[in-house]
Amino acid sequence: MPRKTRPVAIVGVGQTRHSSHREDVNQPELVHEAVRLAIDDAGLSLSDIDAVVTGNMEMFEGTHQPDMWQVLGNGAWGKPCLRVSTGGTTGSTVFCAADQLVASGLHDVVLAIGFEKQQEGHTTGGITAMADPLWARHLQTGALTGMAALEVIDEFGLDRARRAAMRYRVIMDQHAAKNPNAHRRFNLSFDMIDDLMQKSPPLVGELRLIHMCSQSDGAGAMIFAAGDRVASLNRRPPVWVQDHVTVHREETLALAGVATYDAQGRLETTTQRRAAEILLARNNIDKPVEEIDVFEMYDPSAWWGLSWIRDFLLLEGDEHLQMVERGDIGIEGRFPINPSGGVTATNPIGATALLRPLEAALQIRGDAGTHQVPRPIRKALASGFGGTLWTVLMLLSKDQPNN
Amino acid sequence: MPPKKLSDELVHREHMARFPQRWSTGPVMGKFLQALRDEKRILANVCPRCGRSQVPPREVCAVCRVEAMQFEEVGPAGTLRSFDVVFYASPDPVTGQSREVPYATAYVELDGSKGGATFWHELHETDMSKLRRGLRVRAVFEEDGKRTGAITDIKYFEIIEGGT
Amino acid sequence: MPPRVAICAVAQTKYVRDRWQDRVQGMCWEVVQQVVRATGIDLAGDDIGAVVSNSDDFFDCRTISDSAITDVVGAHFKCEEKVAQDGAQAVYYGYANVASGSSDVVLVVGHSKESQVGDRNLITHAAFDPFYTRPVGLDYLAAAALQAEAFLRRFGITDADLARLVSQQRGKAARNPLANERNPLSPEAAAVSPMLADPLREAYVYPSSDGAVAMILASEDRARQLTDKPVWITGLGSSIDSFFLGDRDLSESVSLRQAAERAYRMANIPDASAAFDVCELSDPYAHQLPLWAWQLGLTDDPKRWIAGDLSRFNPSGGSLSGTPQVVSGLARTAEAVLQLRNEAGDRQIPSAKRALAHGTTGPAGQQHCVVVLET
Amino acid sequence: MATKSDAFVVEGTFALPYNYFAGRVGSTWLVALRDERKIYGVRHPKTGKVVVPPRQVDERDFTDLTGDWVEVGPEGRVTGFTIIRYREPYQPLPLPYGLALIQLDGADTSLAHVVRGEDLNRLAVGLRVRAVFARERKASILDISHFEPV
Repeated sequence: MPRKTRPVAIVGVGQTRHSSHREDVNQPELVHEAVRLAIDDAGLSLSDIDAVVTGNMEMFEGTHQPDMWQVLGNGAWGKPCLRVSTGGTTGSTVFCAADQLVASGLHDVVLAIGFEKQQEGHTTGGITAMADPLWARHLQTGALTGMAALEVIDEFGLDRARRAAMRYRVIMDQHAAKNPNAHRRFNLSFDMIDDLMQKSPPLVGELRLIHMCSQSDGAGAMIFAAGDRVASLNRRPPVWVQDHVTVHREETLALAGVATYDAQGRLETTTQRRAAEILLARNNIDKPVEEIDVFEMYDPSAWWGLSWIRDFLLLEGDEHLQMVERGDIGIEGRFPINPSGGVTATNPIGATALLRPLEAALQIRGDAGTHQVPRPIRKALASGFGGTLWTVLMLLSKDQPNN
Repeated sequence: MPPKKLSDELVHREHMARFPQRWSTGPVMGKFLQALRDEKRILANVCPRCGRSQVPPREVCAVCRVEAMQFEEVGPAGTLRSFDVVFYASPDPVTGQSREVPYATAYVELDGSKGGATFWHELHETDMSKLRRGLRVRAVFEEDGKRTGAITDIKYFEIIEGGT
Repeated sequence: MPPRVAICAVAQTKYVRDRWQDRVQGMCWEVVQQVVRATGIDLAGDDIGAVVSNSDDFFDCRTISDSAITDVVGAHFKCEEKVAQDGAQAVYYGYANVASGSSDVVLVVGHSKESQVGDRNLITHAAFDPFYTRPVGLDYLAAAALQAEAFLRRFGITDADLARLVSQQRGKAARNPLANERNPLSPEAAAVSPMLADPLREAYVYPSSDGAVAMILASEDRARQLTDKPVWITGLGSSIDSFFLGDRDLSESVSLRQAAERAYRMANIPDASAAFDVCELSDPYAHQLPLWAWQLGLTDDPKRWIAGDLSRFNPSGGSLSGTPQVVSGLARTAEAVLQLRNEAGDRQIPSAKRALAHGTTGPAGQQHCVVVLET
Repeated sequence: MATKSDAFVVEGTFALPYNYFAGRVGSTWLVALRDERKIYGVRHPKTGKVVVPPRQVDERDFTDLTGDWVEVGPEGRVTGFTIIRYREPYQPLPLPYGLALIQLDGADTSLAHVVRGEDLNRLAVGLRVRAVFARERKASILDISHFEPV
């Protein structure tokens, strides 16, 4: 079992409607919308918040130490306010930090915030700036890569790979259509797959525009409370933070698709698979597909989403492709993935990895509305992605874990 | 009269952020870049514990967490392990200006490197029908007198025709 | 009860104006190696539960600045999380990570190279909002000058008072081999150094600085295995004030008072004035040492305080002697730990048992973090 | 073997394009500077406090502040100041110039802005100053080109 000094529950969530353009608000005003919704959702007032954790990627908006300006809207005035930032994983790191601030006994009620206003900068240029200036900055194109596609194609053949990726994308879009907060909703259907494979503009290699995540303006907020405070805050059922695992890796992206070896000479794995191995073993989950009810995955592209099903669920061979081909990952399927529509639909980057556990919490509460999975949800998995192929994997539960 | 309602006109301001930079190479990257400039050689550093190569060389072996200060020459030829052909134009943070497309990048396992790590560089071929993993490629250096001790002292990698 | 958390080892690079011969990776690796050696932990094994890094994308001019250092902090296929504020906040979060039960051992590593951009005002200018405060030319230096004017005016502190203070602090830095600016400076010379923004002269502002800091935090059981001189984190407090300078009374700091009150409550300190054997405060601008000391409850009369015995305040020379803004609170914490371990060399305060370390982020000390440390 | 002597420094640039949005509240204020040459504050409905620059909510109690705009200034009183003597590319005036916190008549908080005048030595707390509007205005805070002593 994961160790924890005291249990922590999610008692409130809020998010903006996500959009390609929010010229009507500045950065603190955008954040404020999500914060206000989360506090209202928890049935709390601002004075009940003991501390704030916030995060974004400042090069997207070009604001140094943005937590300073954010005070105008984020509710942190007069409170401890921690800012963590780890690239795409930022929202998940915010989640982990808020959980630990509560579990440590330092604070009883912590507000966690992720936001991004992609419209204010250039998303791909901002990501490219992560590359080392001496040997990689001139080469990188943000998070756009066709390498994940190349992997799937080489393993399963061009036609099956392309169809599976597009099928994955259509399922995500069908989910997004059910989510009023989702940014991109195209009303795609399976009969459009052939057309999309031909006509969607290519970005990088086999990665086409339709496969790639959106660039959104949006914010998300979650409120974490100590277990012994939950009884007095029971406006909505609590969702328990059962566990989380963070796995980063070194700065080169060049390992993608290429075998390297660890110090013991073992074939190296992916951060997705490593995080899943640790988290699932620690929580005695042998068969994730059967024991976990829903998965909100940070899927930056349809190709990555497709591949990572195998890693996160510790599958082998083509089981992940079969899951997509059979429709298992649909909202009414055997193992729903991203009933919210996921990241290909909605991607305010500093919020994205927080929106995953936020949506998972809504599913456990039964509060996801039109994109609620139509069966009881007791355990939910959520993931964050960022940096040089980094992973944060989070496990949420309807039942209080006995750690 | 004070405004009774909020503005319908939404003000915006465009801005090019620009910061001068002084990037240190450090001894390890410095040695690598100088070897490109002065000798047209590609140096990897080698982990004293696991024997893995890293190219470009970095201060430590990420896996073994030990300093890796020994070097050996790798390349200039190698095997294409993965590649990207980029059609989407985006700003280069080195200039702020948009890049010209298409361009291609390659992950090359350089001859002589150990442990499977690949070297990332530009690839002089954007016709995807000509690209597949396993192709033999080689580094093409900038001519004498034009090399500055930068990664771009290798102009690009090109496919070795008839290579296997 | 949460587990007690100790700092088991600290390491700092020498702070310099231009560490041109190393990448940030080289600086980090230098300090990581030192704390690994001091504690005997296995960087490649499972000893370290999490790395809390501390750096800033703007100062590094690199999106995800921590992705540059994953390898040198030993985080390849491990947990690493970056605190993107002053380094004292990284101590705060490192404490939470251990006290929450998540990790037995946390490695904290901060780095910043202000020489990379050359002119750090270009960076701090970007912290101001694009419509109200950037166009009028604000940066952290200008904000500090507005604060200095308000504080000096309130207490009748003079340019000569500040010059004497700066000279005295420079004398302390001369005894600290890690300090950036160590050359002696007479009060007379300080008082004629060029005026940058009244009342702040060049000598009253910290020099551009490069450096890295590392420390090992551990739960009580592990701490006893890793060191025979654990330094316990007994108090933590943090708070943030308003953003617009005109919303604040710059002659004081409500957020520092709040942070201090929280830290003192946690550490059971009813009266701070005589509670600490040594205090390390983040004072990148000279007037901030008396201002912070006052708001921390270390004195109720900052003008008289300046003229008194300041030996236990910033014996390292403080941030004014040159620690990078981003890691300043981490550096102050490291110095306080060295004092409590009786390892501070020529700058040692005899038999120090309890120390205060402080960090600040933002324009004119908008945000503060206070750390209480005990043997 | 790499040694310190292998290290060198590469000069370069970091540059990225941005496009900032003032939002509806900020735009209201900026458009009034441009079109009316008037400075507004927003009044807190419970405390009556008038703040400048405007903002959507009170940061301490989340009360909406966008409903009651009141004209402030164009004169006011210096509540704090410095004289800028170091050069940066983003500064709005030639050196030296005053940077002041100015409590505009009718406002309860101060606005940071630049002060220009023949004699910067006159700059002091309590000095009465007045906003000077730019001839060419672009919905920017620099539509007030500067403040000058009354």
